[in-house]
Amino acid sequence: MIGNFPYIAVIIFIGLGIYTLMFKRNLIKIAIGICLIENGVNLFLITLGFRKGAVAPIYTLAPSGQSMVLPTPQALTLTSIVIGIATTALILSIAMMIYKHYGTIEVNEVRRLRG
Amino acid sequence: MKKIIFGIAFIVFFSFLVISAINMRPFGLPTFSEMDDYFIENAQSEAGANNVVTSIVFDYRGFDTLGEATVLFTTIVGIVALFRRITK
Amino acid sequence: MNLSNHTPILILAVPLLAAFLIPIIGKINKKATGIFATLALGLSLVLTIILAVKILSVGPQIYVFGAKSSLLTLPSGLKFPIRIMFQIDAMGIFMGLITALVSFLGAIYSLAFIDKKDGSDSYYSLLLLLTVSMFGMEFTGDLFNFFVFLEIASMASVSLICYRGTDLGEPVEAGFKYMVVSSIAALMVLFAIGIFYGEYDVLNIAAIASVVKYSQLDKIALGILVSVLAMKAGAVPMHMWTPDAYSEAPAPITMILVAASQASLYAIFRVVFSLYNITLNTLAVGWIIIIFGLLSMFIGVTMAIIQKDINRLMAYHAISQTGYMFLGVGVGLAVLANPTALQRYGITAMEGGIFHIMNHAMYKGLLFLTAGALFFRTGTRNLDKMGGLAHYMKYTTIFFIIGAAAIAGLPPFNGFASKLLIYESVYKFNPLLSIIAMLVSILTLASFVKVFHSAFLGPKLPQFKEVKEVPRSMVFAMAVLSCIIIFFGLFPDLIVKNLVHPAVMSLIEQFKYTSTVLGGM
Amino acid sequence: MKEMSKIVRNVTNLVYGFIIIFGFYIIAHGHLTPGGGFQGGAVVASAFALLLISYGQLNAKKFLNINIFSLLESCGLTMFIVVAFLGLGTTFFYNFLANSGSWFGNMVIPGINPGDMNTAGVLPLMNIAVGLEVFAGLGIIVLLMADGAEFTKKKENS
Repeated sequence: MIGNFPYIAVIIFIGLGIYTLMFKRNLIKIAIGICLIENGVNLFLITLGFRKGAVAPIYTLAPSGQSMVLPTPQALTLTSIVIGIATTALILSIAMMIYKHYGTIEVNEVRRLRG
Repeated sequence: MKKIIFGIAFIVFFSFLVISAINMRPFGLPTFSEMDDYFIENAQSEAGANNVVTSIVFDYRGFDTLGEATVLFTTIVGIVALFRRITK
Repeated sequence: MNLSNHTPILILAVPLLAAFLIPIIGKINKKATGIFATLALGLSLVLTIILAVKILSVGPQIYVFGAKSSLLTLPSGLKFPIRIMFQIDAMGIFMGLITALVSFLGAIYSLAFIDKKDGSDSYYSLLLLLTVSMFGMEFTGDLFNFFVFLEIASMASVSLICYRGTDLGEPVEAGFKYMVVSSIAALMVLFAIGIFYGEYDVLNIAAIASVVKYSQLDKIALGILVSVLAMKAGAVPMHMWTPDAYSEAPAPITMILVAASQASLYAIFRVVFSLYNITLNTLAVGWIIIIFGLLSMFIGVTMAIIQKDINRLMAYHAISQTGYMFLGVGVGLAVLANPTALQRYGITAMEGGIFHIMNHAMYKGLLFLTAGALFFRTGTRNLDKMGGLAHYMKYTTIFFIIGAAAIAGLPPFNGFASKLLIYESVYKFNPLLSIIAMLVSILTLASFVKVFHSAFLGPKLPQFKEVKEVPRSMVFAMAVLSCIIIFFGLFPDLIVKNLVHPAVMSLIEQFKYTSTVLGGM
Repeated sequence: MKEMSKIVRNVTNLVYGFIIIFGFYIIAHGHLTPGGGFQGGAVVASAFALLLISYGQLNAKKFLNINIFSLLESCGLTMFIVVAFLGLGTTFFYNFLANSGSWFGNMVIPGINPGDMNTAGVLPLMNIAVGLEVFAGLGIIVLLMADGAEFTKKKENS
């Protein structure tokens, strides 16, 4: 169980994100919730790639005689981080646009989003 | 009423997550690593790069990177379209 | 350099390059962007047809990115692929044909529909990107690559839904809703990919399919994938984004969004059939999918009847029609482990469900385009304010009748062909399901009779005196769709035998899917 | 956004050049050391964000131009996809320059080595293309969102 502690951290991240999305009614808080889920998933991917006592998978002046951690999750996480930046930027711009039209970022005061 | 349904859905979902976290393989000890070992051994000779992560990002999984750059481009075009009356 | 080997990538790369170039072209001449995008999509359509002919005559095509040869899936004695690859079988190209046709017609329709002076370069760039992402989702053989294309699809569709949001509030709200839904969906897909990677250390769909064990973790991954992709496809318990998004987007985009949500539907079928196949408990999962379908059909149509807004009404019908596809394919999945039942009615049910995907894309696209045409000339979407439009817009009226008859399943049109396949095969599985499906069809007809009556019939109204027929490019797009609907309705056997049946078989025979990559293991 | 105090502006003047150079260093050495196009591009874009907040949005508009950024972004992406297309003799995304002896084509010594800039084939080219795209793209996002924030604030006051 204690060996799986990083996975527990991951699900706490994701759980907090889902909680925020379900129970908070503020556009910025919803954006924060999405960021939390995203960080949880990124942490999950990176955690999968770890190997005990290994170094980063780069050969330039690497310490000799040690194994290397798995490189694929790092590449995947890099991709998903950039995608996360894009998502956050778009969702915040949309929130700004909603603020421009309605003068509020509370979901309850915006007509269609209430449902 | 809605809050109760959401609460039940949340608890169910969270318990799924807990089950998956407990069943996951132990941290730091990958069971299978053939694909990654292949990358670590052959990245230098095939892609010619010292940085294995970069050789995966741009060579072995280069198409993903094209997609990722496209996501960024899509977002920017979307924001430009959304703010097109404001910035003028 | 033999270009014919590279058709799979050229289908994507040509519109992608065009999308990158459009901002530069837009700086020089704003009017040229629409023509440029249409040409790129036309080229892509031609290439898709060439590829389809090749696949249906030769067999599944593989394209490996960055390898020494485009067919080299397994480098130097490995048992699993390491590079990203496109793996296009009959089902993939079936969806690809829908995508190519729908987006090409959407671009043609947009030429007149979209105001050329106001940000049209962004619009066409996003349209091309949406098309590219749908192609990617349908062709890819790699799970992480699928996630990337899913994200491009959601970003592009959100931006397009918000396109009218500079002046109006509702499109932005719909966009926000869809954004939240699709971000959660994409991130959960990524979580499931992480589970697969942690268990098996491979990302290729065929490679995972050959080792998948249906353990506790695999069950959770299956649950996550099916539920979030059903959410993206607009199945009922998670359908709250669909009416808003479909009604607030510009009409040609709505047509393409229907195809985009069908790409998610395709992904569910791919996961269930190609990734797991008979390792999973087919009866239970099949019934879950059937229940998704029943709920979608029934709740969709009952919500549609009470709508006053023509676009929202059609959006609820889109949910309802998605139910038919779930029903047909779900019945096929439920009897997958039982060869005699599969031969007797399972394959027919799946043929009905898969054929309905194409038919739905065509007639629902046509209906959304006619609704867009009405909005383009009258400026309203409220059915109570319309009336007597048949006097002014003769072509649109004819196209609307064709689309409405097709969606209600009246005989000479394509909706009848696929619905008949579903009715007769599902009846053998469980008569009650078939009766519910017929009931929903009748309610659909009632709802469209109401629309026809209140929008087109009646005396000439004074406020619509200036209304005239829509521009030629819009008529052209609608006419092409109508011709396809009539053609499919008159010769359904031809299409089912040559296009749909290979697609169904490629889903059912998991062995063929894995062996094209892993080489007959 | 208003102009910030003179201390901030002077420190910005001092620092932003170094940040940009550091970003380009990360981009150029992507195939040897940790980093690459995305990371370096983000560093360069942070320099622009620094300029924007310290000089205020109106003054920053004089030297940060959205049109130029947008052009650079399209160029970067087009360069990326064109490099991918050039491999089409064998396959899309084929690394045709690696180990070829021409540009970036030196053979790399297997195992641990001090690193040679002239290796890795198309990877450095792609790093540069992506770096260009990312810094221009993030720059556009920052500038547009500053504009949008200004607009909403103006509406609030009126």
